[in-house]
Amino acid sequence: MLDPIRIRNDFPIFRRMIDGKEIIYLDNAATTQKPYQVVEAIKDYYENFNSNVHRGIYRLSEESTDMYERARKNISEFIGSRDPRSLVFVRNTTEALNLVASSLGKSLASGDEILLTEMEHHSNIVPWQFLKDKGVKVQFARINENGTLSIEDFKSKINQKTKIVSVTHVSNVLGTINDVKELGKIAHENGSLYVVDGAQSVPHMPIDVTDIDCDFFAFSGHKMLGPMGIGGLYGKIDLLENMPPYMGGGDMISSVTKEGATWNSVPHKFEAGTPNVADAVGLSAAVDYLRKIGMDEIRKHEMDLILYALQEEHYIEGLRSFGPKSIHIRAGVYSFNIGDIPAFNLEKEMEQSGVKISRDAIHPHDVASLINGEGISIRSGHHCAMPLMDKLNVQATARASFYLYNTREEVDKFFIGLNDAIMRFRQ
Amino acid sequence: MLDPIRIRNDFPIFRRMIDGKEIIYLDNAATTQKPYQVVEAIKDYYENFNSNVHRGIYRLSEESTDMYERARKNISEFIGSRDPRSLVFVRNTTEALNLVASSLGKSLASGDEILLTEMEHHSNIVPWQFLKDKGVKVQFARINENGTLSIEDFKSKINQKTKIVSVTHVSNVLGTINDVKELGKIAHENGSLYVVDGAQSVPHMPIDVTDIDCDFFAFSGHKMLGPMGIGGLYGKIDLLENMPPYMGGGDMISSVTKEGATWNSVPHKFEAGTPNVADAVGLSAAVDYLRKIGMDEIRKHEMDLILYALQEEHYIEGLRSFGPKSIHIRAGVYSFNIGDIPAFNLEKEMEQSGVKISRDAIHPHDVASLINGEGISIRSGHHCAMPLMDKLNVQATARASFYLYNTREEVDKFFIGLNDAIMRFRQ
Amino acid sequence: MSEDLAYEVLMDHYRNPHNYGSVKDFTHGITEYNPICGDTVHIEMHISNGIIDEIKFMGRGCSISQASASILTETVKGMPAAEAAAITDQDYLLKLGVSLGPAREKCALLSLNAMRKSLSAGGSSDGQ
Amino acid sequence: MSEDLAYEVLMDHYRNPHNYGSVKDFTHGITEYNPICGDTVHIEMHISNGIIDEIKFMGRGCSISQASASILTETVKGMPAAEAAAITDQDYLLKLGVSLGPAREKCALLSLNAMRKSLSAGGSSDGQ
Ligand SMILES: Cc1ncc(COP(=O)(O)O)c(C=O)c1O
Ligand SMILES: Cc1ncc(COP(=O)(O)O)c(C=O)c1O
Repeated sequence: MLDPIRIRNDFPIFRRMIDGKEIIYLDNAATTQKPYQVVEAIKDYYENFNSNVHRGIYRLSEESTDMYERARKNISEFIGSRDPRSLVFVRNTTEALNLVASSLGKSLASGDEILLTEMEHHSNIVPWQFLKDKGVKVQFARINENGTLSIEDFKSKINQKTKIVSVTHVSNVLGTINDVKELGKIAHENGSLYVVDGAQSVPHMPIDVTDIDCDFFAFSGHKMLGPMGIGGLYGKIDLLENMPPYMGGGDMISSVTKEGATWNSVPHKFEAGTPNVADAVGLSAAVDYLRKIGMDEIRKHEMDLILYALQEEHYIEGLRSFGPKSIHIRAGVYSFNIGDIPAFNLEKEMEQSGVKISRDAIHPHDVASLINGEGISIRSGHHCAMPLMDKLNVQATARASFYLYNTREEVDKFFIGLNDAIMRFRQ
Repeated sequence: MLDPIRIRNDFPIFRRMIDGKEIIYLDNAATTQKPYQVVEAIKDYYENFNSNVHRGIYRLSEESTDMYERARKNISEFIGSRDPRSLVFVRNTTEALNLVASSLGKSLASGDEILLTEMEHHSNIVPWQFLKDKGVKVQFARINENGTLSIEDFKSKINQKTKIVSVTHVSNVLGTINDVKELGKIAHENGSLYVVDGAQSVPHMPIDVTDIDCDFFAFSGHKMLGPMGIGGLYGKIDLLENMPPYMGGGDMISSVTKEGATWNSVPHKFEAGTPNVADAVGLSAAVDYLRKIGMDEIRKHEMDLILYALQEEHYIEGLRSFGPKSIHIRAGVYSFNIGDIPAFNLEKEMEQSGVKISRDAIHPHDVASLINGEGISIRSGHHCAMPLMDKLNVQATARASFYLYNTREEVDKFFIGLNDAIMRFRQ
Repeated sequence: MSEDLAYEVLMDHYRNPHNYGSVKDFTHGITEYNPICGDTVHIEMHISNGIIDEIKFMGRGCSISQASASILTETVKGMPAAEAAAITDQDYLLKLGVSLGPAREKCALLSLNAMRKSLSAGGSSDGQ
Repeated sequence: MSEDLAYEVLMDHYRNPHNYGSVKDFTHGITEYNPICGDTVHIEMHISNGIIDEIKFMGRGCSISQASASILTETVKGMPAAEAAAITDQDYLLKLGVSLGPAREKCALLSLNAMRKSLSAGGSSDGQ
């Protein structure tokens, strides 16, 4: 069994006290804390190896190149890729998805369709909406009442015009784990390219992109104990090879003349300019750390925490939580509200002329703010999933999200803090 | 006077020995070493403040947001901007230039022209060439024999169709310092937008974008003592406000529906996804470091080093160096070759049927490789400036480039090493 | 006013907002929205001879954003528009009298910003 | 062969390249280029009955890249194409007998990669 107490010792930030209180960090879906091993790897890189890669034939540059490419191999293996060339280093999931949308988008035409779901993060919506200028249509598969994807609706919206299907593996609001292997089969049978947003899955469960058989897979280092500023885009080699580049500049070219340029081989074609070697090395250290703990263990631990939260929530009056109740299709993301506060709509408001919100409802910002007073960090807002907020008919939700260093005790404290917050607010 | 010996103490990497030899690092145009102050700032951020910005109302997130925005202010002031909102954080110069080219490019039409120079880095060529698909023409202002820009040619190539002028401030091969204020006047009188690639200038001399009056200015953190993975794009506010966004995703939107999205205010509109807060904080520490030493002092120091190099080079037989000889228009970049090795051209080769290269010529890779044996790091290759290589009629050059921690003694050792290398090669 | 009392005043405005609703024949109208959190306020004003003689708001959001809007309407009603437009962020935060973190300050300033924007945009009957 | 001696052999090939030039009526031709440094080799081969009976190269680049091309032509001339195609990077580096850093290894392998690519692409008279 994973021991969160021992794990916490590796995270210097938990030694910090805020207003005399320990930090209870429950915003892991936004970003995660870093073990000292990751920070040390970055420090070690800068203090002993720092130099530009690929182009130097002096020692530091050779070592740096070697570290960068070993990081690529290590991280690509971690997600189940058989070939390090399939991993393009990017800044984060957002850049990965923009790269795919922009590059694949070049060969789309008016009338082509892209199928997403109602539970996507803005990162997996806006880059595709950019293609609307070309006459490309963006469709959204519906979600069910219980927060799962409606497979029927998904199937009904996929058709010959659907050139690309892009789906989140895990919802950052609902915690829903989509059956990405099954969705991929449907997409591929339909002849569509298949993209998976793995921002919320890679950090929390074993991932095998070869088994999922997705064409592209995007993730962020900072959500998996790694540094900010680095992430990955996995792509099938033959696809990457045939795609036009994204950014232009150094390292991504084979030759440049005044007339035009030819491209370097994959993955370099997609990595323009000086890469972020230090943070790639840091992410590789994070992967080593996660592998040592074991992704199966991490998943089990988070199942336990979400199970516990779903039990304890009943003690909070007026609480409504979102997402599937079965922990087998549910990650450690816990969104909730205290009472209903629907989104603002001027017309409706004019008709009713008055505030029609229950006196017991507490806005999620007030929840997050009050609970912060107890040293507990949770998030509130639309979580970059406004279409989902619309669907849920809320303006915002509060959200606690767990990781390997969280404990049942913290979940207890969270609910106690929540209860106190409610009392204080209503007094 | 700046004291490079004291400065070196701040750089842990100089404590490292390679094969028993001290590191003489002369590849600063590629990337620079980091003082401990920068690495400590990153470490401190991760160990005490790490969290996602802008969206959290708990303490860590508020502190993080504050640190990120203070870094923006600090760095924007360093380059002479009067408004922090004018600074967009990007990964590096390459991303900055791609952002500008892509966003401005959306409003260009067939027949429009872009004016560059023959001394541009690939980062300031390829993103503009991407617009050729739209029928946009890319022009190159010629350089003179002495490595300066031909103002006549520049003026002759700018015309009513020239919508954008993009020029490097300092050449990463020739060391030429362009008169960017003057070029900007010409561009603006012509009604063109004016972009400056500051990758090689910000690190080495005082910069005032307001005085230069450029519309955009791009730079990389890693070339100015800062971390990899962070850089800046300065843009005039009113221009940034009217440009379409580059990447889509979280933080850059104002609202998202299934139908489309509206954009957040500047600079956030251009910063999609979780930003690289840690490295922004690191770059801010680098800026503090540089400011304390004084950019005027750094410039003077590098003038001294390049002056010295241009004196000492006469002792090396067969050496030919590139770039202007006047140190007033010359940065600390020293490109050279030992004998002439023209680029390979199959047709010419067939005609001549044989190797026609002087026996005394040494290929720059051999130079860099041999000199590496003395612990000296220099670069060889096309330096991501292939059109310039064509112009100089060389396949590659060797290049030593200086920074505040280099000394005259190192320049001596470099020339001694070079001499030894030549002897060994010819023996 | 002590911080505790100020907070109670705020919560009272949240629970019982003043001037909630619509201004018939308003001359200035605006809807402002915080993209980070979704808090919304809609403000309508009737200005004649440079005086804000009527102001009402509607909205949805956290207690701070909504209470602050209510207090704002109280504050500027009857005031010369120029004077209202000159209220600085700092003035207004001082007036509210509670110390908020930087994130919550944005909530508190949403309605002030909306009003300023509407005043500087000049009269308009487009309340959307 | 000692490393020093191997290095001398290499330098000798660089100064006096063997098989430099063009193969009349070549069946296989290719130009390979290292985008990182610009080193170039152009190889032409005449293959009949599966045997490389003629191979020549031209090129420009550092000593390692050009010497290695010269040595490669010596090595595979007269060899069955299949056997030549099967030479691994490691085999070839061992054969060269000098220890190079990873960056220089790329120089040393440029011609081998070019030859392999050309062989696997099948016969072609397009030498450009
Ligand atoms: C003049 C110039 N422009 C642009 C770049 C690209 O910088 P980066 O690789 O950090 O994007 C460089 C450095 O390589 C440069 O020297
Ligand atoms: C499901 C999902 N996709 C994409 C993202 C975007 O990640 P990033 O901000 O690291 O680009 C996130 C996190 O914010 C997410 O939860």
